[in-house]
Amino acid sequence: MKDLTKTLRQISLSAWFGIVVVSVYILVAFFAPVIAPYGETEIVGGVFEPWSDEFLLGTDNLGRDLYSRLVYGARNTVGIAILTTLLAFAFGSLMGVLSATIGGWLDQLMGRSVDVLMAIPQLIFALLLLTIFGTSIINMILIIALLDSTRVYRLSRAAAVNVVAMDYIEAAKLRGEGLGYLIFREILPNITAPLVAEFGLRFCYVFLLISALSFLGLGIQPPTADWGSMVRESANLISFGEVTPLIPALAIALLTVAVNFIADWFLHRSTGLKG
Amino acid sequence: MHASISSLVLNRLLLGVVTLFVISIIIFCGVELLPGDLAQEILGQSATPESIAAFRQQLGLDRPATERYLEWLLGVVSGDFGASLANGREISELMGERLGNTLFLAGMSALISIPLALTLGVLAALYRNTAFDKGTSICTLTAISYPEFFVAYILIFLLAQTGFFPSISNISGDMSLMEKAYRTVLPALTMTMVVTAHMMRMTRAALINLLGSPYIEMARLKGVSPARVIVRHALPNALGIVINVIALNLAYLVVGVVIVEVVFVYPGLGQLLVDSVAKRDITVVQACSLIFAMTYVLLNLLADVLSTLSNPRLIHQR
Amino acid sequence: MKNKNPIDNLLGNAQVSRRRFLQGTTLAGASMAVGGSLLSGNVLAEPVPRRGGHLKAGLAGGSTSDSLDPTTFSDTFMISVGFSIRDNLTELGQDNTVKPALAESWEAEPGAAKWTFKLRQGVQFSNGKPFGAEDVIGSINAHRGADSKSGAKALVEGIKNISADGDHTVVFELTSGNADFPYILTDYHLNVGPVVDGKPDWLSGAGTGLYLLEAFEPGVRAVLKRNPNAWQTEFGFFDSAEFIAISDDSARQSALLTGEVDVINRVDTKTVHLMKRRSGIRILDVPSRTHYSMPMFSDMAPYNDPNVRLALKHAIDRQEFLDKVLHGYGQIGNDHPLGPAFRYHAADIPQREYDPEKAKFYLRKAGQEGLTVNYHCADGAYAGAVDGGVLFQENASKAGIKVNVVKEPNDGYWSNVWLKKSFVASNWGSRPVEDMILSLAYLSDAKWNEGHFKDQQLDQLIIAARSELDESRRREMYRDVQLIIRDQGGSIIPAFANLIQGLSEKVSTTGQIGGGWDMDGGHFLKRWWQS
Amino acid sequence: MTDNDLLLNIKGLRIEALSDDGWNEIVHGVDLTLKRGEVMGLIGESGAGKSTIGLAAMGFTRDGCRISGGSVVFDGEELLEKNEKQKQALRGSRIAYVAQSAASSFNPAHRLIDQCCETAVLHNVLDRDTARDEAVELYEKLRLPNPGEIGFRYPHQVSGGQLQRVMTAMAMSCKPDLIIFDEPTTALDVTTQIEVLSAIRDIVRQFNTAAIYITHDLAVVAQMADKIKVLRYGNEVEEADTRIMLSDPKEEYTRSLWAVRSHRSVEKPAVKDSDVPIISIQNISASYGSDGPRVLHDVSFDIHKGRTVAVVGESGSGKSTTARCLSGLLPISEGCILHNGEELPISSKQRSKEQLRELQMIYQIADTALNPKQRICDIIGRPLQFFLGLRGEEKKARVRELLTLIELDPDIYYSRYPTELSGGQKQRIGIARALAAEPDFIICDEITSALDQLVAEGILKLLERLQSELGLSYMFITHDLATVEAIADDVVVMQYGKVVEAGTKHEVFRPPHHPYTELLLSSVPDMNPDWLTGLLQQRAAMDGSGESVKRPEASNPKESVCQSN
Repeated sequence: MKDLTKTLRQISLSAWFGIVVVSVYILVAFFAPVIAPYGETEIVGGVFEPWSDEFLLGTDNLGRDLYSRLVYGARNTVGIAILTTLLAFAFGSLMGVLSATIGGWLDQLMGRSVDVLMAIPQLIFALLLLTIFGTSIINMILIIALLDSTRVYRLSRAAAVNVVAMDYIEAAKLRGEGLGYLIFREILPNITAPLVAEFGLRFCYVFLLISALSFLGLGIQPPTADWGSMVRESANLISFGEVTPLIPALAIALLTVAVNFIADWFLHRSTGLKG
Repeated sequence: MHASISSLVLNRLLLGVVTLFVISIIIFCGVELLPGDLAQEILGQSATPESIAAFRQQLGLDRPATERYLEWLLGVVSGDFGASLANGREISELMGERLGNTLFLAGMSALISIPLALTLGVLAALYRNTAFDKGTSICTLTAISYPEFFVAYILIFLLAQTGFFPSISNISGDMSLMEKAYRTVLPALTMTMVVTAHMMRMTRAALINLLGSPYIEMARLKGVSPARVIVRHALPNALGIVINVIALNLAYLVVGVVIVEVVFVYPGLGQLLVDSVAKRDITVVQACSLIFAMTYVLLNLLADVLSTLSNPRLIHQR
Repeated sequence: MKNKNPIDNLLGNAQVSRRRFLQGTTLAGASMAVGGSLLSGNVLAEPVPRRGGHLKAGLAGGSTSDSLDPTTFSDTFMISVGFSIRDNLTELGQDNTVKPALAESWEAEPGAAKWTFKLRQGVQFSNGKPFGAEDVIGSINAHRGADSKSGAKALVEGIKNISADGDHTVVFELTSGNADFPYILTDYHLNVGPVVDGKPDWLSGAGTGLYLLEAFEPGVRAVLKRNPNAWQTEFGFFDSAEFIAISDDSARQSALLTGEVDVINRVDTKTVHLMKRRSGIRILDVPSRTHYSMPMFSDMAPYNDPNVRLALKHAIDRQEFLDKVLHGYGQIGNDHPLGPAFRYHAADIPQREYDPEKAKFYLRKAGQEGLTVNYHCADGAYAGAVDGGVLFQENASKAGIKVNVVKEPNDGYWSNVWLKKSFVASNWGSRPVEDMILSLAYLSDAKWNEGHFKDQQLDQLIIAARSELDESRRREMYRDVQLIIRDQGGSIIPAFANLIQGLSEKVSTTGQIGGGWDMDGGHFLKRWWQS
Repeated sequence: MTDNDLLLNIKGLRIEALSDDGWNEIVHGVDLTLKRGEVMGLIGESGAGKSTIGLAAMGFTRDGCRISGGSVVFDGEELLEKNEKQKQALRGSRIAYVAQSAASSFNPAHRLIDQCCETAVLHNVLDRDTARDEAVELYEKLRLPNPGEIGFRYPHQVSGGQLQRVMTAMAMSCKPDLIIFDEPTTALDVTTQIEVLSAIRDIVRQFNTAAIYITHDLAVVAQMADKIKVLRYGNEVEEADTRIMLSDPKEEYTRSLWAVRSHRSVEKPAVKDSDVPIISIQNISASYGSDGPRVLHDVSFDIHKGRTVAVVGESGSGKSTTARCLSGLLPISEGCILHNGEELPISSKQRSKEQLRELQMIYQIADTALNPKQRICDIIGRPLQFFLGLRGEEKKARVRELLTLIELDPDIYYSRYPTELSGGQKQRIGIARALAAEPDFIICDEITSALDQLVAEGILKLLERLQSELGLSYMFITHDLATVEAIADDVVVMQYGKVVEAGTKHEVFRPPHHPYTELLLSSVPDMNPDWLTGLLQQRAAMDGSGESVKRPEASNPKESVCQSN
């Protein structure tokens, strides 16, 4: 308890900002049906109605309430991005640590495979795979996670190689510890800092990739509300100085900044007073 | 020292060739697995089974995939990438100018973004944890959290509709360099917005990470000014990391521009690749993918060589 | 005819499908006049065109795999290039009637199965070759034959034989009578190019057209210059032109707004209203024969009961569909494919309205209260298909029908869903003449009878109307056709789409422009002029 | 004493450090005065505030520290009132600093000469060419080999002892009035240390430079300083002239520091020939990689039950390599290792759990030997669970027992993280972890070299107690002969991967020595202030050079000592 209050007291202002924003997003995502005045795909008004008491942010091209879609969008967008990033990190860091720990042929094989995957342009590869396997949300999550995990692999391998050189790993090896213990108890806890810092940026890149895919017609499919495709759907309005498309984009930006603030703080905390 | 560098280069080039070979197999299989083939895509619904068969026979698509791949591979090994299946033009002719354009855009973007990112990164490290640092951080993060096409639209709204720059960058061979550069400003700025944040943050992080080093404290105790500490003492040691990050982003500038090309109607390789995937024009897809992969491999190699050269410990043996 | 391209909308330009492969013609009816309020010019006296100037056009529908070979033409960019540098035998005028082009005149033998075309004399291709009958025969033959790869193969299937009668007369023999044959020859595939040894030389770009191709980069641009030796003198106002392929909606729009280009096609319906407000921008909004349909298998339960079909037809709000899916840029459909833009459209047939009560009534009659149906759709069918499905779901629920909107993958939609699932979203491109669409999709044994509607009387009517040369009898027949399809057929046809072009005020057009395909049917460079 | 003579006058210096609980005072009002040309020794354990005070003399604090009170007057000017720019002008030119680890304090990216000249050029004292010439002169004075050429090397190309001298040259480049030496020889081998010490002493005297010499090694400070100040926990304990301080320390604490060196282990009965050694190393050779250089040549020695074998040698002598072979981390190419008469499999992976359990290891640097993300109870508990199958309450009780055994209060330390412990405490946890496996043989790899003498002393005593209570055998790897004398029963001296001399402690330490043993023994600093002078004279008399015995001056990173304080 004392530890907790102490930790809370040390949280920097920017990290607080991040935590508050992320919490609000999570709450909104969780209580979307309660918060949103209308349904996610419900058609409730005319086309492109202006901001009003009835429709806080107006309506979209089908007459759906934009505010409600924004709220539901939190669910889909944040949910998918988090899930994808987590999957990428789970897979990438596990393989990275495994490569660093076992070394030898596995390391070589993984290293070369990742080289190959990274050398193929990500967007094109995603496009190819999504076209082959179909654009369901599950497929999208898995494919983006796979492509993203290559970057995580590199990072975690590099970090783990340093940890593996530590004496406590040698001590554990000399004890005859199994691979599972080495990875999950000894190595992973020591590479969380760089991983978390990377998480912030990767999280944001997942958004970008999803919305880039939606630009190419392969993103999250309508009528599901997600911020990336909401930006895409109304992006044309920007040319006329309309602010509507800015709102979902700002929602993404705010979340990105918030997540990175938390990541920065975490990194700062775990590396001492360096930053 | 030179022996070690050249053996590194040779080693990596060999590996690169193997990588390219594997990629060509993956891409070939990928395109094969795509629903539909070139015949169907081109004929559309006007296709009858007979006409599709005739078409396939004409293009050799009726032969087994392995045979076609091997034939393609033999061609590539002897320096012949073949011709586009869709419109019969030679790959080299089809891609030559576009590759040049892609590199030109990448070059322009790099010219703006690299100095910008390095300067911002150094300044952010110098004034770490100040309002400047936080402000840059927020700005760059916001910039990268906007999808590329959106950044492009905003730039068009702000800079093209007000008449400063053209909204489309349809450069062509008969333009002067200045005109090309002028027309390429907006796409280059868009790419800059996309890549600067990563390079800047990594530069800042790499520098700050070094600030705890004893030699940095030593420099400060020698009476070296903070700016000189960062530039003269920290930066050379962060070069290895910075070079690698730059290489990664340069690679992105070359291979990741599909969307910017579409929005600004820029005649580069990305659009060609996407169109060819849509048409299942496998020879063009292969050639484009290999060029992109080669860019990635070469840039990484270059980064490794440069960061080796930047590190006296690696080139001056004991 | 469908161009089933799974990644068709890759570049986000799927707003108007490129599947229409024939532009059509209508009678020069009052209904064809471009909506009065949209056009500033048409209330004034027809302006006098003047020569000179350079036109820059930003066109959707260009691709890096484009080729100058007209057998591969499928979208606006190449169609416009084709019509600028070459001519057909006949041409659709701005009033959507057939006009002579390389053919000076033509006549049919009774029964309309044999057509003789007199060719224009003294015409030269831009490469110096004199134009003659062999060029026509070779160019048309490029689309015929078992190994033809042409998109026009189905169009020319009805040609049994082409022969020359002297240097400047060509005789077409058809397998069966077709009163609309001159219209078919206006199709954008059927360009005439210089023929050497029976093979047309497409790739050089040589033609008889008003413009010469200076430079061509597939998917990027085409540069054109007026041909000083063109046979045509009436048109061709601009000295030179550049077509720029801009596939992104927003980029095209910005290019027009910033003056980078003078004209664009396919203005995003979402932002037309904002575009209109800009000074110096003019919107051309032209009704077309492109229509969206919702076919159900009439030979399969529950759709085999005509009452169920009627119930569903009454359970959709066509006006809302038009307003929200097309943002009002179109015409309401009446459950048959011969919309107001067709020559033989029967305007007297009453419009079917959204009527949940009637729908319930027919449901009761069919004993299908509480009907649940699966409606399969994807935006690959047409942009907004899923939105349309969602709208239909809402409408139908008021009639007690539960519609499950099943979203299918875009890829392979045309091969895996359309014609395979019992109730789907579909989209038909412009056909110049009634018979084309009817023969393709409404004859019992038609390859693409998407509604599985088989009716002997309808078959007889369609075949008889095809070769009927008597206007009024033909009109009568097509009226019956429309009634049968509307009341018994297997498709809901909610709306016809408009073609929307954006022009800067620097460019002028006649009050009426062609509506078969966008950009004046692809003829805009010839027909428009600098203000 | 006139004001003119007074170079540095620190009064009531208070320094605070930022910790989790806010600002804590770590230096509590220390006074210090220094005359021109005078050398003051600052001595104390880790955490005494030596370096902090040394840096404060330059008006400098590390990140996370701040000066909260007192005054620092340098040559009549108050440093604490100067702004950063003014202080920058002073640093390097009038007050210079020599850091503990030259290897990490030189910028790896630049040539030595550029770094040496940077200060002088930057402060406009000299132009570049003159600065270079002067630097070469200084190299010569500091007796560096190839003075004209060495500056063009990069730091990694130069050995630790030479680097430390180059750093002194760098500090001298502007002929400053004051140099702060912060433990300049702590990371060096004893033999190298002598060269550096003599070079520093000569040059400081030659230029009449005042110096503050910070160290935890009394014998070293005795050679260098005119007067000594003893610090503890940020307070001054006492200050006096060197000779007085050595002969007649007033404070109890000072005396305890002095007394550290007097510890001697109890004599054990001689080994009988019939005893089977617990570990018998027989003619082992090893190399890194299949074609790497051979690092061990035909090494043999035995370790008997209940005895401590000290393996002594400088960096690169192969002592740690022997330990790695023994633990099965490095494959031996020839020879064999017997454990209680049975041959041990070469690789640890092939050894049985029982074999692994019986042979434990304690590492030099406790920081890297303990997983910072695991609690003490998990670190010690893991071998209990892994080898002995203890779980739940049983395990908990045994962990507490082990903590008590290593003299740490289980109530306090049970659930702490290693980062919350001091160096000595961490090393004790390392010992407890080894003990948890209930081994019969422990390899101790330089386990005290990173620790303060008092703390090291405690660790040694603990090890001895455990040995007598549990009958453990130790292989004790060290480069510190004082430690050997304190704890060893048998001694093995290694050089270049070979055993030079082996036998009981008395046999080895009693003359006649092997020349290398002689060199090692004579290089151990003595508390006598005249020892260095005497030794240098003696060696010069023998062959006319201070660098008579040529050794490779490789610095093994594992054996470099962490910066203390």
